[in-house]
Amino acid sequence: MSGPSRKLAAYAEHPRTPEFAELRFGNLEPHLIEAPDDGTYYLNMGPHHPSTHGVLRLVLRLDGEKVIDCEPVIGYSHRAHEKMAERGLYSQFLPNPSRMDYLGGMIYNVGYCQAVEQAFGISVPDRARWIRTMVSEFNRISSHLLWFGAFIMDLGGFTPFLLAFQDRENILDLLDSVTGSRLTYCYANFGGVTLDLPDDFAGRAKALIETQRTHFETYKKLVTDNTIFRSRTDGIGIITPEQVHSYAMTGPCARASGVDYDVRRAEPYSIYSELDFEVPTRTEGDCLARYLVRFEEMEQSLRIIEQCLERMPSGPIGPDRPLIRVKTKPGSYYFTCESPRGQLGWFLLADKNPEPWRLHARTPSFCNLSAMIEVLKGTMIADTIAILGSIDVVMPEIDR
Amino acid sequence: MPALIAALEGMLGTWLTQFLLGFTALAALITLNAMFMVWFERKVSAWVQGRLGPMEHGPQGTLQTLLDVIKLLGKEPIIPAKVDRTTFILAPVVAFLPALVLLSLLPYSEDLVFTNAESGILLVFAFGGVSLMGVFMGGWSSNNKYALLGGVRAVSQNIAYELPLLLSTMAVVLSAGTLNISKIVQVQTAGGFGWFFMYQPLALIIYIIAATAETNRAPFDIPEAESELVAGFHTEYPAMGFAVFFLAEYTYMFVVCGVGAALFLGGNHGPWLPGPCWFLIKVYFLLFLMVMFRWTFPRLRFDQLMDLAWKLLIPLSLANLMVTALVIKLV
Amino acid sequence: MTAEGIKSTLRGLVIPNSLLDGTDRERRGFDVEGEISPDAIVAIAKLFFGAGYGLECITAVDQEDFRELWYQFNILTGAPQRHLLRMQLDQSDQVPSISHIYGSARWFEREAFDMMGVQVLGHPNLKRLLLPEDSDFYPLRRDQCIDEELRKTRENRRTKRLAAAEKERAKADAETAALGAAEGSRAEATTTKAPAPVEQVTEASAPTGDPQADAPTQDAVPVVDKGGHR
Amino acid sequence: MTEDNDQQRREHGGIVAGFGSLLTGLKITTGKIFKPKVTLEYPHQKVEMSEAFRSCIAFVRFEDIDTHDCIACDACAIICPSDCITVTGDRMPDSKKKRADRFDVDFSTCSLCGLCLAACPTDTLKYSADFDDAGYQRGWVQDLLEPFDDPPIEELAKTLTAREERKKAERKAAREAAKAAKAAAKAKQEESGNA
Repeated sequence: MSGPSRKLAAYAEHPRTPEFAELRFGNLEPHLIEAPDDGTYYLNMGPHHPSTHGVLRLVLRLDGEKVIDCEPVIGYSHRAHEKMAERGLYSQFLPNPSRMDYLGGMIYNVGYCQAVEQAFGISVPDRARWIRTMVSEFNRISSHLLWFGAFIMDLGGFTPFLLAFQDRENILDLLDSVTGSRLTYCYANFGGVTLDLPDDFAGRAKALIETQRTHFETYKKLVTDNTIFRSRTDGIGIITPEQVHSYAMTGPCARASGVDYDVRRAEPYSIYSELDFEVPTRTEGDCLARYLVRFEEMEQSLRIIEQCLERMPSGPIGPDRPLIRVKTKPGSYYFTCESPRGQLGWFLLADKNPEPWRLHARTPSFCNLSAMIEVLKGTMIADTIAILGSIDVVMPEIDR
Repeated sequence: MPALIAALEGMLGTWLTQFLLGFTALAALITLNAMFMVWFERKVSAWVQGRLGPMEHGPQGTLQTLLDVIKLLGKEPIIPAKVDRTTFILAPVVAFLPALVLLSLLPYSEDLVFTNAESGILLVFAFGGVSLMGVFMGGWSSNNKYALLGGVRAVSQNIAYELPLLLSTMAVVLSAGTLNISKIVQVQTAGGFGWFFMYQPLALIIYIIAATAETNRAPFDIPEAESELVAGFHTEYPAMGFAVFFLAEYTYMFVVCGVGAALFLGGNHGPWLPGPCWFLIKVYFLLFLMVMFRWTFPRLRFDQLMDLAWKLLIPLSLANLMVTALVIKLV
Repeated sequence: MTAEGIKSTLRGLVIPNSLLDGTDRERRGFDVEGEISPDAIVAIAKLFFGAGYGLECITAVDQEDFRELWYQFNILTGAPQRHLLRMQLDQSDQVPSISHIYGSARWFEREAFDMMGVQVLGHPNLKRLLLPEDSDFYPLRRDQCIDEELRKTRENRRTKRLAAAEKERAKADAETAALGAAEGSRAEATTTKAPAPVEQVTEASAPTGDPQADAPTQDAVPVVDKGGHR
Repeated sequence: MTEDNDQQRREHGGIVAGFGSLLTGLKITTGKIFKPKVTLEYPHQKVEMSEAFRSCIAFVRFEDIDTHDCIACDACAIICPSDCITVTGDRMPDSKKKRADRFDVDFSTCSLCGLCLAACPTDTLKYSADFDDAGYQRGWVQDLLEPFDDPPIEELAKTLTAREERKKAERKAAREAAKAAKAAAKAKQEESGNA
């Protein structure tokens, strides 16, 4: 027997230990581990799969094409961010938040800074707060745009994906000229922001908003009105307000189910209380509702940016020297802000040491994904993909 | 060239020479068409999406496909451990071989028809059905759940869409009074009688939809839906197995568009240019439409696909057929 | 149920005299805080679930001598009412599950088990969530994964040398500032080097004039105080 | 909002409307074919990076003499969250100042957070603009001092001391000028006040 085939034979004869089933199915719910004998079968969707948005593994129990049971298996991109926070200064954690959620990196970065500032009473100049809000909203649009493209791609439409990417690229160019980075920002620091806006920023931003509005019109015609898209999303994956309540879902997923909650309005942080914007909500709770809510949210973000551009105050953008060591005050603090996917919470337990004693991030996708199990049962494989896409999970944010 | 052919005839006899020449021409057509289509599809998709597409090799990247073919040839043909070996290897061949027969049935011009069969249309559909076996064999033998799902989906989808496809062509056949494709083209070119799409617009629309579904093209690419089933029935096929499936897909696209062009768009009929040119222009126009469908629409769900066939297309095409029959009877 | 009603019911469930109106909500982010024992959590979860509150987050905290679970409940409609309930666990690290009440608790509790080794009783599937199924450690415990020696050396280096660098920096700054001032455009210099605006804002308010603001954490979080003596 | 939604849904109920929506989509995509393209052919054409762009860190050069001002204080190495900087240095002859003789950055772990820039007391670090830096292996370590062709340390120390003294003198002159200007302004003010 030649080399490779002997190896194969050895593989086939490999003794299966009693733990094999346990190992194979890992952290699954017990009822999923039992081998089905009723004609149903398991399908391991992921962790390497084109539409699991990173490394999510869905173990589906299928009857033909119907999903009977489902269990998400997560943790493939766990990097122990919370532990990292404990071993360094508050400022040394600055590069990490934007790596948790790489699509809403700016909002995570700004959110962490605001959490520390709120806790230890660091004041932020006006201009820095306006800049932070503006770049956060740009980041929200870019995140939603990528979601929009990926969602349509999950449904099989390829062109909107790349069109959305072009728009996103324009926004990234703009953010690049402000922050110096394109994806994982480390822009805000304690007490302000690191760089001021470039001179030509306002003009470029206004032009971008104009083109973005026309592009939204195109997307409406190309995607929103498309009858195939409608039939794939209308009435699919309905999340009830009760589920939202039970699973602490937040963000567009909750708002599409009629739960009118947005941190920016419920607990206005930074300058959001001075801004005029609407929180779009819908009552259907299906994929289409989530789609429409996000779409409207992008338009609202454009409105916020316009107001920021108009009312941008002048003045310093932060302390002359970046604050590297902050004066800590022992206590437990919670700061929450609205990430593109929902309520992002920073739970901070500080002692007098310069490192956080415990830093816990309450990430929105974590809760949103845990609600998936209930929604997926009884749908078809294609719907599974559509629902997963419409919930808009970012796996590194869940795994942390 | 004629001298060469004469010499060959002297050596091998007329039949064998004709067979060899036809075979070579069709094989060349298959390869060139596939290579052109791959390039064309990449280019069109790129243009639609604001990209440039392949640009590196040759003007506008025209040689890209050639290099891709060379790359595919150089790859190691892996056969996974637990597949059904014989079926696994046979599947792409079964999927591909009928394509040769199908191509020989198309009327490229009035006198350039490789096989002028009296029941041409029926033969097209009969051999088209064989290729489905290849797809199913590939899905079944791969020993992979995605592939199996893809294969199963392919079978039910093809059976569902065979019906509207046949019924819509039957309306044309009734109007023309013959099953011979060349004769249907001749009916359209005969003085004063326009192309059939003027009389049968509904049949043409149904034909295009059903043909897109029949060739497993988006938005009906359920058997290989890459966002659901990774790559569907050819998930496990590397290198040449994959290339042959690809070749088969593009050849079938050419065939269904060729039949469509012959039946509805007057085949080789057209001013100024020679017949084969007009035929190719019409075929590639239809192919362009199919490419545009792929890059515009999202995919249907499996049950919606079935609904579309059984609840909409089949009743519509039946109604169309009955109306056609009635009109022909009355006129 | 109104916020007041919840509070009065809650008063009977928490450890006596531990319920506080969140001091300094602007900074701390909590409206009501309290301490509870593990026995009370199911009743409390039922109370909050009935009142339309959501379980926002469960944070497991290791205080070295013992572990704690911090439950956060918040209402999503109307004005936010964030309740923080701290629960000290005994040496067995056992706590009853509330996953039959709140769906979100399923993963929160699994995470607490995964990261901190909290044994949640009655959880339908208490297995590793983020870590591989065969891992044998609880990474967020304080004695895990931190090389104490390395930490100390780092801290030493940090306190001494960063301070030195900062001092040097301040000196250089002062020099550049003097140079900038000298180079003429004094108006420009004042705009760039102006102190932070006077107007204090909610997100970063440090009401320095208010002596209450700096003190309350000590009263509100006795646990942390304990940590301070470590 | 709900009414509007219901209306939208009704509109898309019929077959004809659905077919129309598909045609609209086709029209848009076909139109896109003739629109200008946005991609660049990367290795042949290069993108201009913005001024703020952050690539891997590099040394700031003096304007007058071609060297840097790293005093090997180790602040960057301490603050670096990824521990990717190693600096060694020695005291220069006849000077209290230290001088870096090695500055290694492991770019494979650098997260471009900018804390080293913030910590540097002499403002010697900056971001470079080379966006297409790529390594072919893990642990891609680069010595930032490599591009500097520094003279022997004694000579360098002299140049640096001379530079320092020149700067000091400049600063002093500037301070005096400022004082004079201030006094003049004050005098002027008093004058105007008197007037």
